[in-house]
Amino acid sequence: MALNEEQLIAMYRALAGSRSAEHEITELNKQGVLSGHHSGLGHEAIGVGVGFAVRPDDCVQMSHRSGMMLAHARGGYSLSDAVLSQFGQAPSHYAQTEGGPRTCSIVGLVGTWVPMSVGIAMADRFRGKDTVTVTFFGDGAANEGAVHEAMNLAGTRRLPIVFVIENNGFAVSMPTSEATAAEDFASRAAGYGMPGVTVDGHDALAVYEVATQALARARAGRGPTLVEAVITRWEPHAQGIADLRSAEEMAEARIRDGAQILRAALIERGLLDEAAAAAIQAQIDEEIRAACEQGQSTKHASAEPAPMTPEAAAALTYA
Amino acid sequence: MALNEEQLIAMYRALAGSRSAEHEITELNKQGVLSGHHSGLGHEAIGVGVGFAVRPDDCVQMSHRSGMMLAHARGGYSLSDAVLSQFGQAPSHYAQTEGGPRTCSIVGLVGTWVPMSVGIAMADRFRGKDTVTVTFFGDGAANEGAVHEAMNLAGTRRLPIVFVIENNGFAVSMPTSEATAAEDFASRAAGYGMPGVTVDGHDALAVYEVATQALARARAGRGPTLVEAVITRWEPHAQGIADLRSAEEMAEARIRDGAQILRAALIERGLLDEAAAAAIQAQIDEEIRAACEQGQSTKHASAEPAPMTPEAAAALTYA
Amino acid sequence: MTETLYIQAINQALHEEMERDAEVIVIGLDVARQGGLFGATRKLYDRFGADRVIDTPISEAGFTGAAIGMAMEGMRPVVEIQFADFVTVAFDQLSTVAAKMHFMTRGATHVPLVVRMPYGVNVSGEGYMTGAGPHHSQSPENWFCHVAGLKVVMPSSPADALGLLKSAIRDENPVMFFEQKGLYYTSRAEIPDGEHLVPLGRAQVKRTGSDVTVIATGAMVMQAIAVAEKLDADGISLEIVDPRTLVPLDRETILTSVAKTGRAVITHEAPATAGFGAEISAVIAEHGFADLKAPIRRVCALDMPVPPGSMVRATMPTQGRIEAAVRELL
Amino acid sequence: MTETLYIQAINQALHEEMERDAEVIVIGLDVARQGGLFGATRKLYDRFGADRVIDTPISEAGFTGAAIGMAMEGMRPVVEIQFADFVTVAFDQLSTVAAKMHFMTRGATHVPLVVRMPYGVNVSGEGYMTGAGPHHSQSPENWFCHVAGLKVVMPSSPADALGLLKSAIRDENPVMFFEQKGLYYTSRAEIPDGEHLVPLGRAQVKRTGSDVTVIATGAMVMQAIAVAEKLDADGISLEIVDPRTLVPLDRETILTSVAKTGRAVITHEAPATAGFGAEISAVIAEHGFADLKAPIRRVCALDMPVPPGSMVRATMPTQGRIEAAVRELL
Ligand SMILES: Cc1ncc(C[n+]2csc(CCOP(=O)(O)OP(=O)(O)O)c2C)c(N)n1
Ligand SMILES: Cc1ncc(C[n+]2csc(CCOP(=O)(O)OP(=O)(O)O)c2C)c(N)n1
Ligand SMILES: [Mg+2]
Ligand SMILES: [Mg+2]
Repeated sequence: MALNEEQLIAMYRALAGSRSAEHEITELNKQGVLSGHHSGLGHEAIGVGVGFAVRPDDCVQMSHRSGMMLAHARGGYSLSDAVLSQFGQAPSHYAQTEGGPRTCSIVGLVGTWVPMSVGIAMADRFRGKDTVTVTFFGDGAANEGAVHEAMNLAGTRRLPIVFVIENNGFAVSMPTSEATAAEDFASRAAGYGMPGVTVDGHDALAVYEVATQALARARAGRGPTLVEAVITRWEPHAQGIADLRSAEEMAEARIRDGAQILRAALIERGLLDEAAAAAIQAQIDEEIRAACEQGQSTKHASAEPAPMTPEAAAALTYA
Repeated sequence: MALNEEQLIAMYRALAGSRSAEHEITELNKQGVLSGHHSGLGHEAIGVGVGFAVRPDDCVQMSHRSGMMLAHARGGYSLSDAVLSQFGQAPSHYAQTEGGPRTCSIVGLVGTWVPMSVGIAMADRFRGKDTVTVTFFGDGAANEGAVHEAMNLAGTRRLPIVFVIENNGFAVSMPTSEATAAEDFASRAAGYGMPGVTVDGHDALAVYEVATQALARARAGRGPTLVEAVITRWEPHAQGIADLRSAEEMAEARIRDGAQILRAALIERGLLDEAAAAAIQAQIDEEIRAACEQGQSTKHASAEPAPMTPEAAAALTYA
Repeated sequence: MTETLYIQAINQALHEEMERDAEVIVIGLDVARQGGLFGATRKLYDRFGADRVIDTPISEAGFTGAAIGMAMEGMRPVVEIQFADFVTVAFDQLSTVAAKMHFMTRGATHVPLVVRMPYGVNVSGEGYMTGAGPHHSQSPENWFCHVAGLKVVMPSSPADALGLLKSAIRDENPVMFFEQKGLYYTSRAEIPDGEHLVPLGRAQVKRTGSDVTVIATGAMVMQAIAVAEKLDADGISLEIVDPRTLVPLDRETILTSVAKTGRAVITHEAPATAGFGAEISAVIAEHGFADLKAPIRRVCALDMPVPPGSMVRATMPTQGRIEAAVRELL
Repeated sequence: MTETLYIQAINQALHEEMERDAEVIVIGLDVARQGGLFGATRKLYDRFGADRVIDTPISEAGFTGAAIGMAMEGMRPVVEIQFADFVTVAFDQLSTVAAKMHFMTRGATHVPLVVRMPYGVNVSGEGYMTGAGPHHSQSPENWFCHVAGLKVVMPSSPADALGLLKSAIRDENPVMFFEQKGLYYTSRAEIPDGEHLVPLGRAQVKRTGSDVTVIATGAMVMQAIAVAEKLDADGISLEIVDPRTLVPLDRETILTSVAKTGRAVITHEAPATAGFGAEISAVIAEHGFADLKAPIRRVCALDMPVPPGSMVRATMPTQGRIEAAVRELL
C-alpha cells in the first residue's frame, strides 16, 4: 500500500508539526514553564510512520516517546491538543477519546504494559475482528521479563500484534550497548518464532513500510512481528535529569533528523518545494504559538484541594 | 579434555546407577510407598554428562529432574544417599553437604532461581575466582521473565555461567511445541549475545562435550553459553498427576535411552563387555536394594509435632 | 440441595458462568486438557473448547497481564494461578495494572477479572501435594487486601465457593479469589438448588453465641466451629463470623457480633504479623472499642516460612491454640 | 554535629560502609555514572569503581535476584529500586528467595541484602518528580512486613537514615529499606559526629507527652510533631513514637507509651486498609488493652491509588486529619 501524493504531504505535515510541537514543549520545560517531560525529540518519525500505517480500529498502546506523534498522525489529536495537554487543558494522548482512534492506556512501569497489549489482541481475535494491536516500548523496557513472556505468548498463538521497540540507544543513563550483549533486538524475535526487523526510525517512510507489512501479516492471521526502530535520543531522558553525554555526543545525536529526511525525500520526488514546506511550517508555527499562549494565559495556580471522603475515593477506585 | 578409559567406565557406572536409583524411586512412588516424586527417568544423561564436566568448586544449581544424577556423578552422593533421601534419611541432593561439591539451593518456583545463579557467578568473578556457575531449568521455566532477565544480564557482563535447559518436550501437560513458537531454545541465545547449542540430552558423551566447551569458555572469561539438552520425559510430570499421552506415546518416549546409548558406545570402543556391564549392574542393584530395605524398615510413623514457640520460629527464620 | 465437594463447587461455578456468558473464559497452566492440577477446571475444555479454556506457557505475569487486557476489552477472564504462592511473579500485573486501571482511566475502563488461587496448607492430606513446604502452602491474601482497587474473596464452604465465584465473575472489578486447597477434597456439604449467588462484601454468622466472637477465614472456619462445639460442653458460647469477602469487608456484621459478645478472637492461616487479622482487629479497636471487655487475640500461623511435611502442624493456628485464646479472654 | 540532608545521610552511609567493607556493593538502575535518579549514590562510582557500583539493564527481578545470589555468597549488596513502586516486578525474588533462604537451608545460608526503596508522595515539591501519580508515589512497606524472613526499616530523619542504613548493611538478613523521597531534599538536621549506628528493632520516642500517643512512620513523623506543637497551645500533650523498624517491631516502646497515655493514633502514608497501622493497632489491642481509654484511630491515605498532581493532597493523612483524630479521643 504505497502512500499517494496527498498522503505523503499529510505525512510530512504531521511529522513537521510533531517535531515543532515537541520542540516547543521541550523548550517550555527547559524554561521551567512546564516540568518533568520525557522529550520525544528524535523519535517523531516512528510515531508518524506507524500512525499512518494503522487503522483507526487497530488498538495502539503508545510509549512515552513517540506517543504524541502517533496520536497526531492518526488524526483527531491536533498540535494544539498536544501543547494544551501539557498545561492540563486537553486530554493526554494516551487517553481514549470519544470517537477517536482506538487507544489503550499504558502504566508507569516500563515493560509492564506489554502483556496487556497481548490480551487486547487475544480479545480481538476471540471476537473475530480483523484488527491488530500495536504496542510500543523502549530498548530498556525490552529487558523486562514481562516483555519476554508477552512476546513468547503472542508467538505461540500467532496473535495479531506488532511489537515496536523504540531503540534510542539509552535507558536514562544506561547505553543500550551495555544493557544487552545482543547485536540488535530484532535477533530476539527468532526465540519467539516471529520475524524481527530492524528499521531506521528516523525514516518515516521506511517505518511506514515495515509497519504496513507487519500489520498485513498480523491481519492475515500469520502472527506477530517484532519491529526495532533505531533512532537517537536528542534530549536528556527527562527534564530535570542530567545527560551524561558530552556536548559533541549530544550534537551528534541530532545529525539524523527524521523531519529533514522526509522533507528531502518529498522534494526529490517533486512533491514538495521550499515554498510549500515554508507554508506548512508557518501554519504549524501559528497553531503552536496560539496553543502556547492559551496554555500559559489560563494556567491557574492550583488551589489546595478539599479533603476527599472515603466514599469518593471508593467511587474513583472501584466500578 | 577427552575422558580416559577409567573415567568413561566411571561415567557409565554413574549413569547406570542413576538410572536404577531413579527407576526404583519412581516405582516406590507408583506403589504408594513414597509420594509426590518428579521422576527424572529419561533425564539421567544430562546430569551425568554435566556432572563429569564441572569442577567440585564450580557452583551448580540443579533442577527437579537431573539433579540427583548430577549430584551422584559429581561424587560424594551415593546411590544409597539418593534412595535414603527419599525416605527422609539422607540429605537431599539439592543441599550443600560439608565438604561436598559446591551446590546451591533452588526454590519452588520454576525460573525464579536463575537470577540467583547469575549473582553467584557475579560474586565469584568479583572475588577473582576462576569458577563457573551452572544453572539448570526446564523448557517450561525458560518462558518465565526472570530467566530472560537473568540471561540478558549474564550476557552483558560476560559472566562465567552456563545455562542448561532440560528440554523434555513438556511442562506438566503443556507440549513445548505449544509453549513457544521458537524452533528451539538455543535460538534465544543470540538475543542475549551468547552462543546457543542444542545437544541430544540422551547422549552423555555429547552432553559432556558441550558442557566442557561451555565451561572452558566461561572460565576463560569469554562469557555465558546457553545449552539446550533435548530429551524425553518418560514418566508423568509427577507422581499423582495423570499423563495425557497415549500408551504408545509414552512407550515412544522411552525409545531413546541414555544408559543404553552410553553402554553401546563403550562396548563399541571395547571398554565394556556384557559381563562387565552385568557386574556393574549387580553392584548397583545390591546398593539400591540395601538402601530401600533400610529406608522402608526405619520409616517411622511421623508423630504429631509439638507446637513451636514464636522464639523458635524466629530463630529458624532469621540469622 | 446436593452434596458437593468444594472443588466441585468451583467447577460448577465455572461451568454455569461459562454457559451463561460466552465471554467468560478460563486461562492458566494446565487448565485445558489436564483440567487443572487440582481438577478445578475439569471438563471445561471438552465443553467450551480451546478458545475459551486456554493453556499457556509458564509465564504468570504474561498470561495474567493478557487476561487483564481481555478484561479491559470487556471479556471476563478467570485466571488460575496454579498455586497461590506463584502469584508473586504476577504481582506487578495485578497491583500496577489491574487494580489501578479504573482509576487511571477515570472510570472509562473496567477490569472484570477473576484470579483463582489455591492457597494454604493442605493439612487434610487429600489431593495433590500435601505438606508442600514454603513455596506451595502460603496464604498471601493480605498483600492484595492492601492494594486499593482489588477485591479479595475467601470462601470456606462449597456453597460459598459456588456462590462467591459466580458473583466474582459477574463483578466489574478485579477479584482475587482464594480457594483453600486442603478443602478441595475434604469439604463436602450441601449447596442450594438452582442458581446460587452469594454477594461480595457480606460476612456470614456461621454460628451464634454469646461469650466470644471468633472471626475466622477459609479453613479456619471449620476449626473454629469444632472449637465452639467442644466449648459448648463447658458452657462457653462462641459466635463464629466468616467475613467471606475480605475487601470490601463487612464491618457491620463483625461489629454487631462483637457488640454482643464484647470479645474477639481472630484466626487465619497466614502468619500473624501484618496479616488480615490485624485489619480486623484494627476495625474493632477503632469502631467497636466501647463494646470490648477484653483484649483482641489473633491466632495465626507463626511468623516463618511454611515448613515442609508434618512439621507444619507445629506452626499452625490449631484448635488447641484457638481454644486457649478464647479461654484467656474469659 | 553536622547539618545534613536526608539524601546526603543515605549517601554518607553508603560511602562509609563501602569504605569499611570491600564486599559492600551497590547495584541498580543508573546508580553508577548517574549517581542515582535522586542522587543517593553520587560519587560512589568515582570512588569505588564499576566492580562495586553496578549499573544494570532494566530488569528488577534479574538484578535483585543477582544481588540475592551475591548475598548468599557472603557479599553485601545494596540494591536500589529506582522507585519503590517498581519493586512489584522483583517481589517474587524477595519473598520467594531472599526471605526464605535462611529457613530453607536450615540456617546454612544467610542473605545479607539491603533493598533501598524511595517511596511515598513527594509533597515537598523538591527533587525529582513531584505529584508523580499512582505508579511513582506508593508506600508499599506493608507487603514486606507480611513476608516472614524480611526486615523492614523506615527512617524519618537524616540521622536515622544514616544510622539505620549502616546497621541494615551489617545485618545478616534481607532488609527492606524505605526512604521517603519527599524528605530527600527537605529534611535537613544534625547527625552525630563519628560512626553513627542505629540498631534495627528499636523505636524512638520523638517527643514525650501525656494525653495521646501518636505512632507515626516516615514523613508522617514530622507531620505528627507539627500537630503536637500546635496542640500544645491548647494544653493537649502528644507523645510521638517513631517505630523506625517495622519488622522486627519494638512493641515495648509503643506499649510503654500507650500505657502512659491510654490513647493511640497511628499515622502512615500508605492506605489504611491492611496497612502497617493495622498491625500496630492489633498489637496494642492485644497487649495494651488494659491501658486503653479510647478507641485506636488510624490516620492514613485513603484506600485508592495515589492521584497525580496536587489532587493527591486531598487523599493524604494531613495534619488536619491527625489533629481531628486526636481531638476525637479526648
Ligand atoms: C519497571 C520500571 N523500572 C524503571 C522505570 C524508570 N524508568 C522510566 S523510563 C526509564 C528508561 C526506559 O528506557 P527505554 O525503555 O529505553 O525507553 P526510553 O526512555 O529510552 O525511550 C526508566 C528506567 C520504570 N518506569 N519502570
Ligand atoms: C512460577 C511457577 N509456576 C508454576 C509452577 C508449577 N510447576 C512446577 S514444575 C512445572 C513444569 C515445569 O516444566 P519444565 O520447566 O519444562 O520442567 P519439567 O518439569 O518438564 O522438567 C510447573 C508448571 C512452579 N513451580 N512455579
Ligand atoms: Mg531507550
Ligand atoms: Mg519440561
